[in-house]
Amino acid sequence: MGQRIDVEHLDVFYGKFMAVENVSMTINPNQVTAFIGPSGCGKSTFLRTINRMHEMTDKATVKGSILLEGRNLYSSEIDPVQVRREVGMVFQRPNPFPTMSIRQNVLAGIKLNNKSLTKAQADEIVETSLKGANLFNEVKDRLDSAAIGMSGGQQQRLCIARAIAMKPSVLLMDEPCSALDPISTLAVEDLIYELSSNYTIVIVTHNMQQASRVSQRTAFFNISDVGKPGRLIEMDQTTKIFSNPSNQQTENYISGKFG
Amino acid sequence: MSKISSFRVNLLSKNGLKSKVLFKNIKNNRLSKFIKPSSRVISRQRRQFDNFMKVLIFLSFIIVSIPLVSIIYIVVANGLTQITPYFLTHTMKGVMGGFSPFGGILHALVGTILITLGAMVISIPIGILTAIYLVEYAKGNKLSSIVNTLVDIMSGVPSIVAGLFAYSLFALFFGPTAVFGISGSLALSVLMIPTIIRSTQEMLNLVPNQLREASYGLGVSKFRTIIKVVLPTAFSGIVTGVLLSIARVIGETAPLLLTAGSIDSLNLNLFSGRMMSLPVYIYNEYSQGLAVCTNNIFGADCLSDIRMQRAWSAALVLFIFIIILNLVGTTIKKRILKKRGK
Amino acid sequence: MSKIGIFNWHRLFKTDKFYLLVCASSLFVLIILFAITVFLLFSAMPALESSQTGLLGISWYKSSEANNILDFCLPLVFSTILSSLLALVIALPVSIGVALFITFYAPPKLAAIASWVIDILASIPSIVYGLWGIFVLCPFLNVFTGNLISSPPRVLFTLSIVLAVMIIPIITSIIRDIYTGTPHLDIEAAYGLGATKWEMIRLSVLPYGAQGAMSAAMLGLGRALGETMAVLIILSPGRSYSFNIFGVSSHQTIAGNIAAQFPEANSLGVSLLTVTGLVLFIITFLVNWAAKKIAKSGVANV
Amino acid sequence: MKNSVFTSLCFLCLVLVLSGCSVDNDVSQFKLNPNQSNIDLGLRGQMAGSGATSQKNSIDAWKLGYNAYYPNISVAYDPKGSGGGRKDIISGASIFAASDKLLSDEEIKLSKSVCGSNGVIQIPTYISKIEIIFNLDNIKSLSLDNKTITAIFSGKITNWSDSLIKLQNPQINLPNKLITVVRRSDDSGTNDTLTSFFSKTDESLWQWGETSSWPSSIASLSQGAQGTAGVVIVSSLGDGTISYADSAQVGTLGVVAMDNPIMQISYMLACSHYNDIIAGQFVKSWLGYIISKSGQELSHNVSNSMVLNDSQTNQAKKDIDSITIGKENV
Repeated sequence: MGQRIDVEHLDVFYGKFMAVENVSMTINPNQVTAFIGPSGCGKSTFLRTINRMHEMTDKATVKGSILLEGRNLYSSEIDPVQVRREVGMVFQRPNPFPTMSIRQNVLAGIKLNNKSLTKAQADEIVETSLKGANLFNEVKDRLDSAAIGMSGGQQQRLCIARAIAMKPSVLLMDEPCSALDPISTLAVEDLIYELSSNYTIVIVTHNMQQASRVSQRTAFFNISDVGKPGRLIEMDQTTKIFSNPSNQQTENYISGKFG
Repeated sequence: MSKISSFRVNLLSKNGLKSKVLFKNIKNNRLSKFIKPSSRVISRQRRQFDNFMKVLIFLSFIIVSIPLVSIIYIVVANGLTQITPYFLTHTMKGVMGGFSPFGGILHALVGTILITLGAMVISIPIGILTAIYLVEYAKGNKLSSIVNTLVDIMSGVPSIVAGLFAYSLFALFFGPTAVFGISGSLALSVLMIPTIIRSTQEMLNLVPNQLREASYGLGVSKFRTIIKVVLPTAFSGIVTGVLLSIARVIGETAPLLLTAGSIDSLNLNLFSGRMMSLPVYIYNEYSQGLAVCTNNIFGADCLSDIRMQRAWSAALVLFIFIIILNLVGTTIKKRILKKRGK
Repeated sequence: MSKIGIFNWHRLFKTDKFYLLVCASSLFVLIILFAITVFLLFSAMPALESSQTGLLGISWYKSSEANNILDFCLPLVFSTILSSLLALVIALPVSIGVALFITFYAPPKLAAIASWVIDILASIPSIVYGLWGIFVLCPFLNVFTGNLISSPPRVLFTLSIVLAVMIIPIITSIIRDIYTGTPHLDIEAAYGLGATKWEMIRLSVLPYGAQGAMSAAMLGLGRALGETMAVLIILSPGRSYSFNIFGVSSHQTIAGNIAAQFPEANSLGVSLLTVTGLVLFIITFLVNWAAKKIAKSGVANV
Repeated sequence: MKNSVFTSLCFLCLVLVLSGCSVDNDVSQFKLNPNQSNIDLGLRGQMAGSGATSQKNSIDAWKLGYNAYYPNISVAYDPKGSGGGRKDIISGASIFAASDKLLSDEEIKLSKSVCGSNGVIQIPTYISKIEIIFNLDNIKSLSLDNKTITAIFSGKITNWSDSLIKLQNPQINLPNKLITVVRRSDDSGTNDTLTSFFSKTDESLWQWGETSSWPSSIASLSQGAQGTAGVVIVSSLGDGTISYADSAQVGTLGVVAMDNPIMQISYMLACSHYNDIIAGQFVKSWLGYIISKSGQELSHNVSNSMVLNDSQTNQAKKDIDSITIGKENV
């Protein structure tokens, strides 16, 4: 089941430079929350702090706290690796493991943490995850062929299947469809909509139509000037944000005056 | 206008020849009057100089091929005579002067393989782990820049100095006569470590970052990501790097001359007794000169320059050994680089 | 994330034992270089501390008529640097020529053959170069230099040719990779001005690759300084500061001298040879360090 | 593809090592122990020796001859040069050593610590003829007296068409060509023998006396080469070269006919006392075989060396018998 995320006064730093300043928000469970805003406004950076991915690759540091159902993800005794098992993530470009087959890819999360699985358990997880990602019928007869042989859309859905195989409570998606053609994008968007019933989903996107189609709540980030930190301007029901936002900056962005 | 723009598009093609062809057919149609007149007048003199440089550059390729052809010719021509199954499966123990049986290089072949394996056991773990540190953990921090500089400097350590180092190290503990295989392995590993680090680094950098993020995203620790995802993806590249560094080191003579010494019989123990290796065998046979065949009371056939023939044959075997390692290494490497679309 | 000194101590003592192993192995690289210096110094001590009369006990030191260790080492250093520089003077232009040939002039098939030639040349053991030098190159040169130089011409000139052939592959492969990286805009700009192929190369390719070529040359120099077997087999050894590269028995490199005297040397002799080995190590250390500095500064301003 | 290369390599080694039960060369055809008198004292093990390269060829032959009598002893010899041999016998690394030069007094003093109170015994085992060799187109022999040879090697005569040489070889048309002296650049006993021969012939021409490495003042006029083989190879490569080498190594080069041959004696060194019984018994039987008639004959057949005369043999026998073995009388 999805879980609630509460963010309190979160600042993100790359060394001394503050990339994101004082973000506080609540992300409701079993809902799709979209982050929109011009490029460079820190929405992806902020997304990556939710599952502490920023520590691994971007060498960023964080102040403030993020609570998952009341548990602070940044308290010292929480192991960041545990956080990433709870909070799954799907990336901009589909990244199945090239050396593994489709089946191995789905089970990768579990196998890499060398949990032992019987053949039956493994098949059951592969089937439910692939079905969950609407991919099972398309690949059920070539489960042992190489994953990189599939189309872009299929690969992205495989990544989603791989993520939900870990049974996370939250799914983060960093512009999942920007590298896909329109048909695959539609397929992924429908999948997101279905998944929202039992996962908390947070999606970062440039595509405002996608945000309005898929998400229930939307947060608009903006950057006041070059070199200044990104800030959360306004967060509300998606319908309200796209019809009459209360903040002028959101209004300008929605009507395409800049950004 | 479209004519000129297509001219510009063709120019982007990397191979210079195509653009020249296009340049010619523009000249003789109505657009040629737009080309600056001055460039056409002095072109004959500049074109001559251009052709002169072209000849010079083709010449440099010829200059480089001449020594190669002559080396391959002399090694193969002189080396083929003694390469027989007996030569490859027998040692030199019991060989007397120039009389047959003429002995073989088995003890040198096995010695080279054992010493190189010893060097691999020392240098592969250190090389790969250091490369992992430089690529995965320490991109850009102070220690990595120090280590990077030292690896470059270590790749410049002369083989004779590596030999002296290994000899003095073992002489300190086991006395001045400390000559055995493992000391040769240590000397060779000093030469191998830098090349393994560099090639592994190059291959690890080829692994796209998305793979690491994908694995982290699945809640996999950094250690397991490296062991289970990054290394398997870069595995064939790392094997190539190891093969090429073996090829570079297996032909070294100077360090083994000081550290592993020479012996006529088969020695399988790296830790005791001298151990013959192919390059030292070649130098040994070369430096023993002619054999006496004048008073041949034994009735066995006798060759006075048999030693030099054995030296050439051993050189040919070593050469083939290295060529195989090189070919296997470079073909895999080319396939990897092509797959990465480099 | 506290960071004390050059280590990330916080992560070190956290559960990440693999980080510990990986740091240890990279420290090992430091340790090996440190150990080389320490052990060479340690084994060179007896010779450094012994008196001149003590050293005279070594027969090849006595016959060198050197009046102290420095006087013994300097001619060796002089010949080592002279032979390597001469080899570089021969090798660099040919390497640049071949690199240009592979990247710009040769049709793809011929370029592949040229690269193959370079790879094979790089993998020939130095003992085979030595044998080729004495059995093929010397008689060949002897035909031209019959009575001008002592025959067979086992002089510094012949040695430098062999050293040049040995370091051409190293220099060529580095320069070839740099030239393939020349930005297309530069090439296009040169052609745009109506330049011939050579002018394009002079205008855009050579300046772009200048820094890299310098660093490749230094690496080639480092490799030539350390060459042993070719010197031992080809060169007729001698001691002098003569620049006459055709003079016989007037040069001997450090590496060649070590290999020649090591089997015969008693413990003080080995120690004296280690002193010269240490000098060679320091020279190659500086040359490679300079090569790294040039390469790094090159990358910085490109 | 790549692991197939690895597996084939390992498979090759395995097969070779297993199949090569007799990896060594079968030498029974040489019938070195004709009357099969096997006086094997139950000696077994590996005995390490080292030293002069000049004796290596004969030592290889002696090993086979010795093994015909004592099949279970394997003798390992490291031809690292006389200096190396002397160093090893003093430090105890070798049980026996070969050297072209006798130990200096200082070396004998040093050897007492390992070899017992009366140090090291030194017996002549390999007497070779040093030939003066030269390389001139289609001239195979020249006759030169000792004085002319000394003059050539000390750089006083520099051209083959010199009057002194012409005088002694009227019927040969000597070319007008520079003489290139080729000498041993490494530290060798042959240099000692030759330089003492020159200084005995004419003190004024060769004023540098007996030295093991060439005097540097005339070194730059000549070429140096590493070891006997190096000297022979260099001489045969150049034209107009003159050099000196063990008669075994002359090959196709021209030889100078001399009034009296230059003899070089090479010695075998052994401790005067061995604590290890097996080592002591081995050394006594090994040296005994080498100076025996069959040992010297074998060396002559293989390396053209001169057989020891009776006085040398008797003196050597006395020295060998003087070797004491065992712990009691140290």
